[in-house]
Amino acid sequence: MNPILKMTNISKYFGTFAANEGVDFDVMPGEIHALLGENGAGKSTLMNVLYGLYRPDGGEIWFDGQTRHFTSSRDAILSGIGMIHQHFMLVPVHNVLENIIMGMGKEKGFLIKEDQLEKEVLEIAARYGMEINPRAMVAELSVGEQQRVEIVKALFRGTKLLIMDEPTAVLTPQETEELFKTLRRMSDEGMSIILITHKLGEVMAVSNRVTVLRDGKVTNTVMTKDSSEYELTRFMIGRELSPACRDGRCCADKLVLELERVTCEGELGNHTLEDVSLSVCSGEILGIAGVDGNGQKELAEIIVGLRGVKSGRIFLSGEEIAGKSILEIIGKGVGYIPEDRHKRGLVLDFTIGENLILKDYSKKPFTKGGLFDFGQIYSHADEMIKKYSIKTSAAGRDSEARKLSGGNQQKIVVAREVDKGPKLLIAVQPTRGVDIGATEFIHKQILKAKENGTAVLLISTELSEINQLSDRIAVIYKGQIMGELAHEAFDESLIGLMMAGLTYEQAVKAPRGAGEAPVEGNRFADGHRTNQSNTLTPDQVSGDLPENPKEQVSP
Amino acid sequence: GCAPKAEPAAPADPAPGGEAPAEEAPKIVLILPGPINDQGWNATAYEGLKLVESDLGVTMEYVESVQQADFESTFRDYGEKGYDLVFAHGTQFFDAAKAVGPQYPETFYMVINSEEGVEPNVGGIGIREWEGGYVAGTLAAMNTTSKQMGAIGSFPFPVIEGTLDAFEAAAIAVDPAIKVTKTYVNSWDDIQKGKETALAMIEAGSDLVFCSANQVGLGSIDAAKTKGVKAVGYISPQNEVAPGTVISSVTYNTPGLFKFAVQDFLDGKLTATGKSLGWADDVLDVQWTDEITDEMKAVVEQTIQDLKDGKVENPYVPGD
Amino acid sequence: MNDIMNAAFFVALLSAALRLSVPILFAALGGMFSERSGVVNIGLEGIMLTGAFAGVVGSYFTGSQWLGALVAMLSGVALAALFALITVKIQINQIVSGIAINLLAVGLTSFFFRALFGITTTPITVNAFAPVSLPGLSTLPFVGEILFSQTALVYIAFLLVPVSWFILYKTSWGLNIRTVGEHPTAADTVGIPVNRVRTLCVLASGALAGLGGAFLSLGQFNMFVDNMISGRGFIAVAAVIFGRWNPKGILIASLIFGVADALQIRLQTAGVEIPYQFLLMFPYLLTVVALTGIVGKTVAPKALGKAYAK
Amino acid sequence: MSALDKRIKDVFLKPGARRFNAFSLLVPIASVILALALGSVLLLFIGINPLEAYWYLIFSNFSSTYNTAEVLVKATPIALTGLAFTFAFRTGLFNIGGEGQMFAGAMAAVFVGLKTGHLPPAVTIGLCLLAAVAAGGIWGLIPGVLKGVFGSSEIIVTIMFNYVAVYLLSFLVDKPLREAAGFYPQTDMIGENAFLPFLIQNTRLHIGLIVAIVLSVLVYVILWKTPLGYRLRAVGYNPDGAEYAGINIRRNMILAMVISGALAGVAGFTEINGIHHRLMDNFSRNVGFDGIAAALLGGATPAGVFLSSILLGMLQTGASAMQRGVGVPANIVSIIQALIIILVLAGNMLRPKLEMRLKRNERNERNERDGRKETTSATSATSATSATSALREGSTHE
Ligand SMILES: Nc1ncnc2c1ncn2[C@@H]1O[C@H](COP(=O)(O)OP(=O)(O)OP(=O)(O)O)[C@@H](O)[C@H]1O
Ligand SMILES: Nc1ncnc2c1ncn2[C@@H]1O[C@H](COP(=O)(O)OP(=O)(O)OP(=O)(O)O)[C@@H](O)[C@H]1O
Ligand SMILES: [Mg+2]
Ligand SMILES: [Mg+2]
Repeated sequence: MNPILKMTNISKYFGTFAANEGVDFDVMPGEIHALLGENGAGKSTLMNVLYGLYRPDGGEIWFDGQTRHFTSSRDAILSGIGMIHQHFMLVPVHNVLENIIMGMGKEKGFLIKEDQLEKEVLEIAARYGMEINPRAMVAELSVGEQQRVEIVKALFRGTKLLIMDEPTAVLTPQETEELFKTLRRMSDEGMSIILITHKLGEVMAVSNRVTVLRDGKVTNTVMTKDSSEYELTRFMIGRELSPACRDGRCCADKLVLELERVTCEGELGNHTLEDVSLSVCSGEILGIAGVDGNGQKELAEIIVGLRGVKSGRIFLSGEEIAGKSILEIIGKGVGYIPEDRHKRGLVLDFTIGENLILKDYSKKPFTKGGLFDFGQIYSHADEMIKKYSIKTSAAGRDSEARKLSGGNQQKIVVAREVDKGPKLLIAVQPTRGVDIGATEFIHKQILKAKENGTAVLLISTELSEINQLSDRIAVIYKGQIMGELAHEAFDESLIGLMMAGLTYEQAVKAPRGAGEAPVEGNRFADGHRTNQSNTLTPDQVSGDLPENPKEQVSP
Repeated sequence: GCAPKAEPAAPADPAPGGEAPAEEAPKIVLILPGPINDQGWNATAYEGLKLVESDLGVTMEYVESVQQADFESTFRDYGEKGYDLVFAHGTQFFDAAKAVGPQYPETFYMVINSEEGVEPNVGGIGIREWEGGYVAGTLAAMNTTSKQMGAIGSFPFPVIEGTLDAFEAAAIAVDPAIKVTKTYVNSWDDIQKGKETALAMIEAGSDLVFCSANQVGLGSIDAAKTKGVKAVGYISPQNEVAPGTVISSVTYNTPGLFKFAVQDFLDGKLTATGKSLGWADDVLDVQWTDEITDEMKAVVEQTIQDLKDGKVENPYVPGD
Repeated sequence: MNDIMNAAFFVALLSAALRLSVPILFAALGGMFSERSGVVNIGLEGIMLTGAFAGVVGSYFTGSQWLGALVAMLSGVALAALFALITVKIQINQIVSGIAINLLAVGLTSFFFRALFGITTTPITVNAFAPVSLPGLSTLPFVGEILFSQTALVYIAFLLVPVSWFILYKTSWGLNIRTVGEHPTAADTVGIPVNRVRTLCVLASGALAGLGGAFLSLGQFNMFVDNMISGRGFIAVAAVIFGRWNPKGILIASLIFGVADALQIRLQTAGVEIPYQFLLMFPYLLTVVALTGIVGKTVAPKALGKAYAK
Repeated sequence: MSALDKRIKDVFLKPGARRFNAFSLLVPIASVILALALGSVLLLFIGINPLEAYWYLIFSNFSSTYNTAEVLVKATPIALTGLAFTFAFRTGLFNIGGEGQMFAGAMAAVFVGLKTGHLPPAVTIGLCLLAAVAAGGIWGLIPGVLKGVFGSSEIIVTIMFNYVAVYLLSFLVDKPLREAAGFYPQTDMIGENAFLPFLIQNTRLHIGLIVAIVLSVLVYVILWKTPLGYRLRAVGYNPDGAEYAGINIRRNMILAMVISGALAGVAGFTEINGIHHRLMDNFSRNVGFDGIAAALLGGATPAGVFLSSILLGMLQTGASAMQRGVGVPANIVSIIQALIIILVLAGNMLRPKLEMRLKRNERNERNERDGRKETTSATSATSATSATSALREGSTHE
């Protein structure tokens, strides 16, 4: 069989920096080809070249029978290449249909024939087993739904090769599995897919072949079935990983954080957190597992003071902190690695040095007599860059955070929040979109903080991350804590059921197959009214659940 | 055609400072607050410049669109360069002239329309605009049937207010039943506002409009034309703008003002006082059309004669 | 005062408001296309001035007001092309570019007026648009006089409202424009030529603002005078915002501003003692109020004012 | 690669940093020359010798102390409104309202000057300055509050507030503050004690210039050397990030607008107390917009703003001299000014592209020469460093 895509000797420079250099890459029809590499290895750049967004400084692209010189994405689209970007390219104020048909005036006519187009869109979605509502506003869709819109958008353009840049970074495990099902279906129909991801498990699960990029160059291309996570890691980072792992010892000591029946209201007056009680001791990591959007962000934000509580009390080392200002809470030694580093954690236009003092800029030693002491600021920055191996551009501490790769941006946040040895560290999705090397590094920092006596609240949708680091695990669902278990009792399918809305007591009694529940969980994540019974059959699990299961169980 | 007039070339009292040969042409400049092609105030000054050139054989320079903040520095510049006579086209220049004048005693600063002067070298010369308004009012009063007329001014400045007041007083002198609506459009050039204002007046019953506000007047004439009523042209000859609508124009002979002043300068008769000229000095004129009967003409001519003879009192009371 | 508050007064008032709103409406519709694609066009004032001037020149040399209007549009397009070049292609700050364009327009119109016609004390008059009474409709009580005995340009202006709406919301061009203004990167990834769409929208704004200027010089008058736009271009910018970037809203905004202006004139001729300055502030204050979202959420195109560079 | 070589390269490639090299001067100068060349087409069209005209435009500014002082007189308010724009710009806000804020400052200064002009100079001048600062601040506060509370675009609100200020000023000089004589729409003169002292005899150059210089330095220090500036910039760049760090977004956004407005208000003060000594209807028009041009021409740095205000001041006084000297019509002057603004800014925008092209050519040449050896070795060097850093990573944290 001939490849559908052949890229040979591709080079792309930014200034004098080689983001891609001499890259050879090909894809077979019907193949799911994974593209691996550390942050900044040049994966997105290569794909942008293929998609006509960047013009290569050298090399050739051969696609679907002929040599191509794409000068714009339009050229790429017209010849059958589709791309789903890491950050979705959807217009929030347009409806789904408009987002799908935009830019297709030439093909679909000057006048927008809504009804007919809607029918076409629904047909395509149905063919690949996706559900979408063409009239919904994109702003109102969940991330998973938005991704479906992106896929339909690509399919609608007659895509033969679909590029997906880190499609799973923002998806829940359930949504991920749904996506993979769709991808397999597409590949069965003969479509080719290029998949960029940092998660080796996904690569092993779904791809046929893997290409690994490093520093802008291809290190290896292998058949997935002939390789292993271990080998791919070596190709990627040139060494073995020593995954950070809690040493099994819990040095839990004094109570640091305590939430007492905290309830919190969203913009619409709904309860985003309800009656949450939990506690974390110094030297302990409490992992909060849960499907994204179940109140994790709110939980973190009420503790650090970014959001007010409606009722309930929050204690830090015995002192009530609910209602205190963010500044006061920071002052009490609370570190916070936020979910979205671009939005919250960094000021992208500030330099690394400036970002590193984001929470201490007005304190000694950085400020003296109302003026900055730049000597101190610089030496602090240099120290952190060294200590946390932050890879900067030539400008060093003076390079803007915007210009760093995602993993290195995250390292700035981690350095800032962890280095001071906070009393409490709240880490939300600390490794989202971060490569495996950096992930390992960040995990180690979190564990080190714990060993130094920090109480850590780790909030993540990645069960593997929770499992790897936590001493105790609590599961959150619709703003409620469904139950808590010790690390020793970690059981992925049990937690999966709890993530889907069962209390611990219900979940242990529910029959389950390993690894299956979290996947299916998505379907009942919405929750349905149910009959009241303590033992749930599989049918009931997938279809009917108590709306508020917690109340069903007498304590 | 300036060749025949040779005599003004040798002024009786040469420019102060003796050393300059008497034959040398005087250096005169005209400073304008706006563009020379504004079809109004500044354009008439430009015509004055040309009149002085053709009738007196004296060339004048000009600068246009000089901003308020630059008045002083402009005066100073010409003082430094040893100009003999500096015209400033508008009373707004007076303060600057007062400040700069004493420093350049060899230059005479003549502020158009200023009613005062400062010894020894700041003078004023102007048209008694109210006299123009008065004649326009007489003319207008004989051409209204609805006994209601509209008078539009640019800004409520004393000069403009005086003009409109005189227009009203003259009209009432002709027929006490006449009512005049007075409005200020607060612009010299918003022609659409002039039109809409006049339309509003006409719709409220006026059948003749009069406007003293440069280009804005064109708007009011257009309104009169649209509505089929009459207008009196003002400041510049406007009969041709809308024949049949403009029944006659009362015009300023601003150019004459400059000729008058330059002649005084050549004769060495310039004084540091404010001087105002009227019908008696030939700086106001009427441009007739066929719409005006001989009887009407006679009445107007009589009014002009009364003004010349000083028989009419300026009706304007400042500050009311 | 009571005697003026009658039906005739209102007919006259509304008819004046209509006339006063037309130049704003033209320019604001143009501004809407430009802003919807992401380009703030503060240069509308200067483009209108150019249109007013070019319209008169066109009519003067061809003897036809229609060709005059065409020349006005073309000149608006020409100035807008310069604006597009510096804002879309070279990507100079849009606000400053607009200010420069206005400065340029004042100079150029005045320069060429003098070069063509010399310095005059009486205006150069040309053929202009005359009111067209729509048969049947113009005799209707009230509305007949207000709505159906206007010049052709007035009808065109109001016809442009539904036409613009249709283009914006029912055609692929419109979808492209809206996409480019909201999320240029997304537009780029689906192959919409972002900067070409923006350039075309700016050119359209030039054509419409030029026509708005011609409405003043040829629709309301038959001559050009310096600075005859007198700030209406800026009011148009305000109308785009107050009208929330959509044709219907802009129609309403233009009419409100027209009524405010007409009312101000009439109150003054009626001798009502409100300082006129406060009435003149009205459209601007109204726009500020609109921006607070107190009277409904105003959402500007997301990418408004931001140049798009790959 | 030698160490020096590397240093030069670092400086040259430093992203985002404003490099000072041949281009930094060459491009603006070329832009001005191009603007003048375009203008000369018009000049030739009406039969004026461009060289003679431009001689006036440039050299008249230095022909006398008075003229040179005039340049600074013009530059002073432009520098202040330019600083106002810069301050807001650096905090992520686009304050187009310098004009209105300056008017507000002028209104307050004249009011206070009228009432307190009889007091000792230090007192009355101080009060005028204070009033102008307060009024300008308030004129910036309102858009700031609207931005902070409702998220209204400060660009549009400040533009609208320019008009409101113009009409308010027009009302003030028309009615309540009209001169006693009742003649013109202007106020009376403020008391002589409130006049700003002159710096040079027989010129109009007043101590407002010193005020502007001091404020330039202050703005620089506040923005880049103090925690306050840090807060303001953080809010400007990323409000969410700032909030996360405990910085109050609203308060700082509003503060930035107030300070910006106050700076523009000072321009009103220097114009009233230093130059006009009274308020009139078309008072110092366009100074606010010139300030924006100065700020952008000067790369939104205080020193740059100051220099470009002097350039704009020269342009303005030179333009009048050009008109007086060779009779260049005023309309050509505005055309040339517009062209200079457009071309200098365009030059600035195109500069990186020019440099990039130059660099690319350099690299291509080098590659051809060295048969791509250099780039290859460079990249292997990078991978070597990443390998060592990986090792370090491993050893430190194991
Ligand atoms: N527009 C640009 N200008 C300059 N450098 C860039 C640009 N885009 C990317 N780079 C640099 O090129 C390198 C490769 O970036 P790229 O986005 O391709 O990495 P990636 O492999 O997709 O990383 P990630 O895993 O974080 O998504 C990075 O070092 C990045 O900083
Ligand atoms: N102008 C630029 N100069 C240098 N690097 C740039 C520039 N623009 C983008 N980059 C870098 O290019 C890379 C590609 O960006 P991308 O959107 O893929 O984010 P990312 O690095 O994958 O981060 P994340 O996963 O957090 O979104 C990033 O590393 C980004 O920092
Ligand atoms: Mg990437
Ligand atoms: Mg990434």
